[in-house]
Amino acid sequence: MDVALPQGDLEGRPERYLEGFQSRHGLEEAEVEGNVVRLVVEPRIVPAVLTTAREALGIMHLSFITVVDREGSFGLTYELLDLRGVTVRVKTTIEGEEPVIDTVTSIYPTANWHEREAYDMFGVAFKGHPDLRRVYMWQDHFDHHPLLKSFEISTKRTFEGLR
Amino acid sequence: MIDTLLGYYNQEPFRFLTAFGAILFLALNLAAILTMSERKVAGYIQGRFGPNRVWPRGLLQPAADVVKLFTKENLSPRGSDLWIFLGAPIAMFIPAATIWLVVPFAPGLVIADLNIAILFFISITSIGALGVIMAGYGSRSNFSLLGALRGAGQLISYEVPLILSLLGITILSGSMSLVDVVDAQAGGFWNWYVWFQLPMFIAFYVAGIAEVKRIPFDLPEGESEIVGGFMVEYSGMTWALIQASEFALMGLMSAVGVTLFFGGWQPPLEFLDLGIFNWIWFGLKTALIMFTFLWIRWTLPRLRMDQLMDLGWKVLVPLTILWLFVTAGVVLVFPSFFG
Amino acid sequence: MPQVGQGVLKGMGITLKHLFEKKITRQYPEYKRELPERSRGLLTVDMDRCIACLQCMRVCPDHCISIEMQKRDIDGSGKPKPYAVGFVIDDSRCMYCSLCVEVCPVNCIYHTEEFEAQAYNRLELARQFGERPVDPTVDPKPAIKKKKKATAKKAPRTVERPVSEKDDAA
Amino acid sequence: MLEKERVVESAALGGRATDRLTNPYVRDEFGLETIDLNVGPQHPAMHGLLRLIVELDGETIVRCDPVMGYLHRCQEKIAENRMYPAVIPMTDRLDYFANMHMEHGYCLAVEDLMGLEIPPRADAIRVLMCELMRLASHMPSIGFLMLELGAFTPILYAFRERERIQNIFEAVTGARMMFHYIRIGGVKADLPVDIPEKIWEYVESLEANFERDFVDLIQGNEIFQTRTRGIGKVTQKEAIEMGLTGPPLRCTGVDFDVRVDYPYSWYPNVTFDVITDTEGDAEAAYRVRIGEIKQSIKIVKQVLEKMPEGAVMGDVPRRIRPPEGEGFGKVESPRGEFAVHVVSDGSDVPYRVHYRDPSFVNMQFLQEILPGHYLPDLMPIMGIVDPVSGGWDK
Repeated sequence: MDVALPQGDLEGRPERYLEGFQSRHGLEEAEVEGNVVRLVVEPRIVPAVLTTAREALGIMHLSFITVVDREGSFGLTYELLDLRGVTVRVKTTIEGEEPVIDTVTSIYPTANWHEREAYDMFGVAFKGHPDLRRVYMWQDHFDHHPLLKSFEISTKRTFEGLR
Repeated sequence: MIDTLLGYYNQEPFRFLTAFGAILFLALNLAAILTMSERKVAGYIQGRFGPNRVWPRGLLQPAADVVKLFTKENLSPRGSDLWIFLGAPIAMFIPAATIWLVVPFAPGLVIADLNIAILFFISITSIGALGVIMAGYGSRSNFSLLGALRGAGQLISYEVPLILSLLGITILSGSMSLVDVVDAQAGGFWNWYVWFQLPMFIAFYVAGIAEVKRIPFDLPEGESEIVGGFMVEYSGMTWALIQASEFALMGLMSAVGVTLFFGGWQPPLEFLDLGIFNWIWFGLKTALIMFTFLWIRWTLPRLRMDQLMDLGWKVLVPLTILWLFVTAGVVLVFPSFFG
Repeated sequence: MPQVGQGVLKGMGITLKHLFEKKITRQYPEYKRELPERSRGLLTVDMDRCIACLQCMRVCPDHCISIEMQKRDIDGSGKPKPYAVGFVIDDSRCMYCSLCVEVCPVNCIYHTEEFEAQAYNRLELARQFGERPVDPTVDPKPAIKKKKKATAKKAPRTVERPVSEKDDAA
Repeated sequence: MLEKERVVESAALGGRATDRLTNPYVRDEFGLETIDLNVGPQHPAMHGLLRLIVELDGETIVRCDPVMGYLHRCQEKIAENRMYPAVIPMTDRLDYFANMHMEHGYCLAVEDLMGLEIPPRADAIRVLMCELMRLASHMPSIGFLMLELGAFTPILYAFRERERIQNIFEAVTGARMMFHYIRIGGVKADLPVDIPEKIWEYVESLEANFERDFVDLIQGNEIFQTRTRGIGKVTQKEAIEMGLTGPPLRCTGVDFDVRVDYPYSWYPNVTFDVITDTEGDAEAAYRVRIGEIKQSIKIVKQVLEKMPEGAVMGDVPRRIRPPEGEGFGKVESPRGEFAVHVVSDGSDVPYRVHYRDPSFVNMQFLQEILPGHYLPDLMPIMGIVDPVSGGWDK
């Protein structure tokens, strides 16, 4: 394989990752739970933390980006896998109604569509994204972000088209 | 009485009308039978039954299809070149039907015994490309255009090995008349040209599949990338005419192949000669070749355009030219052997 | 390419073999396969056993069950008990998840083996079971509230709804 | 992001196709024109409702833009309006060729959230069902690949096998596609008594004609080889950068498999190989799928042999109301890594559910890999990813 994946036992690897993060960045909160490294960071250093993860620690895979609308703030979770048993979850919280955060597409190219989806569903603007368009919803004439808690859907019965 | 009728029959207008009716009847029925058999063979290969609802045992399915297609609306896309659009199916159907003129079905049973029948066959099949281009150009659709360009390239490229593969026969039989070719293969199946001309037959077969645009050479249709190719915009009877012409051409390729390489109506062994009923042998052989067409259609995937061209120009053309020289050399060295 | 054509010929041999194999098609309307015991077909209700606890109505994710409940003295004990006057299952919404079947305390709602639900009109698919038809177009309960307390549970309220006059599908 | 050098390689134009076409000066000077082709959303060979806007120079693709959302149901919003158990039938509708994996992923996430213990028999049944589901998903995906290459027959052989698996599923779960079988804390019901035997019989019969119908018919075919060899080739580095998982990643040689690297459920108790290939093209993806089918058969047999006894439902409260927090579930679906992230606010409806669908992520590959290929190569490349409409559109 021409891609270097971490070798050897799982033992101690999460701690090594945690140390690697702690020595380079100021983390708000950091802990190891089993094989999961959980980091809580400020939104502005997210790209830096992810750069460390990829470049220095060799965590190759970005699994997904979850946005949670906490009504007033947005929680973002970046789940990174080193493909050999360890998960790194980077959490951050963006305050405010119109969230902006730096893109990580230059670090993990796969973040491209994840960020587009997050933008589509929550309106989270990713600064520096090469192609920030909607993924699912209409490109124009649609100004809503459906997964926001303020976007109410009707669960009532409708019989549209009933003859 | 009968003599008088036959005398009338041999007069020109009657003869023409009968031939015309016979060809139309033959081509359309052949198309119907082939659609049916294609669906049946497909079903049986795939573990299904195929159409079996229309009485009896689904055999009247083509008739039901024709009724359905007649009742459908004939759509033409907005902005299409209407005359070209509507002319294309006819331009495709007429060549497929016309060539039946020169095919001998049984001893003495041939509509026109042309002495340039092979040349006639070659020139008329070339017209088929015109219909494809007309259909693609007239439809005003990107898919059609791509299909038509592919079709034109493919049909013209495969004309070359098709023509070359027929030349060996011409050298051997010394005639371009199909009747003479069949006569030259008389006297048992070991006299058929397919044994000595096997490479030519393979080239003819492959080029024939390409000419009738069937898998693995159905790039002009290519339903997985360009949906239906040149006939994507056709509906109703125009579509049916294109389909009919393709099936008729397929039957024709089998018939011509049988005539040239498998002794036409000649029985495989001398004592099986049925006289005027030798068309049964002709029909059986043609059906066998047609079955292989269907069988290939439901087994193989399709080639890509560049691979198709490679096969045509880099394999078939050198092969046929080589075997042409071999044939010519053999005939030159042992002229008596090939009479 | 020394062995060119071999793979093609092999494949053609396989398809030729299939040509003579037993066919697997079953002619559906004439031939109906026996359904396994657990198969989930259309829902049906045994109204004699229904105790109108409304649990199925509440659990249904698609809101396809509507029950009209009244207090009625059915067993003659002098004490009014809940009784399902109207019961409608709207098959045009049902997704056969069988949550209602699992939640039913008296096993009165269950899946049949019937699966051919088709109609020209969506209202025809609403099958009435009670003695009085219920309008399936009216929402039987409000949508799940956003502010839901973690512990307190709303008491099941009596559904008092006017029965629609236009509903004649039964 | 990716090396542009490779992207603009074009066999037809002697390379630099994109350069020539995107440079306005060159374009005007030589009168080069491209045409836009809408492949999909209603296209006979497109997987589900995908629309690809393909810009063509002759037959060479110079740009490809996937447009999604034609099947978007906003499953995540639906989940936010339903109680926890009622989300499971909706997860069936996500990737409708791997329903069991979708249910499994969601249930794992909720169980992670609640800290539930799953009885070993339930775990084993889950593994059994998931592997059967993988069989039922990989075989049609090979069939679809062949269908798009023009051979119609393998798809029907694939569906014949899938039907038989669905019959097993119907006997176990009650439904043929939308199972709603894996529940929070276990599975809905134990296997019927005669089912293990039936599954064993089925697997044996599959082994008997699998080689013939899926390997001999396809793999040796020269036309298949010329159509797929070297098509859609990616290196390991690109594959990981594009976030590929599942067969598209393993066909490049990276042996990442969630079942092995992030073990869940009963998978630590069974042994199997992670199938990899070195080429990274469409043919390699096909070979990986063939290998995985054989491994799945192996797993099914092992599970049937070692099936533990006991209950099939854990100690689950009647009303599922997880504590405030987050739960994660990750399974290896036939298309790659399927992950679920559930956020709870303490009520009985999820606060947020996020699905990471492998089809969605793997499809980024199309945008990067298609330029420079011929239009017919679109089909084997779609066959590498094998996306499912319900998956990418959520």
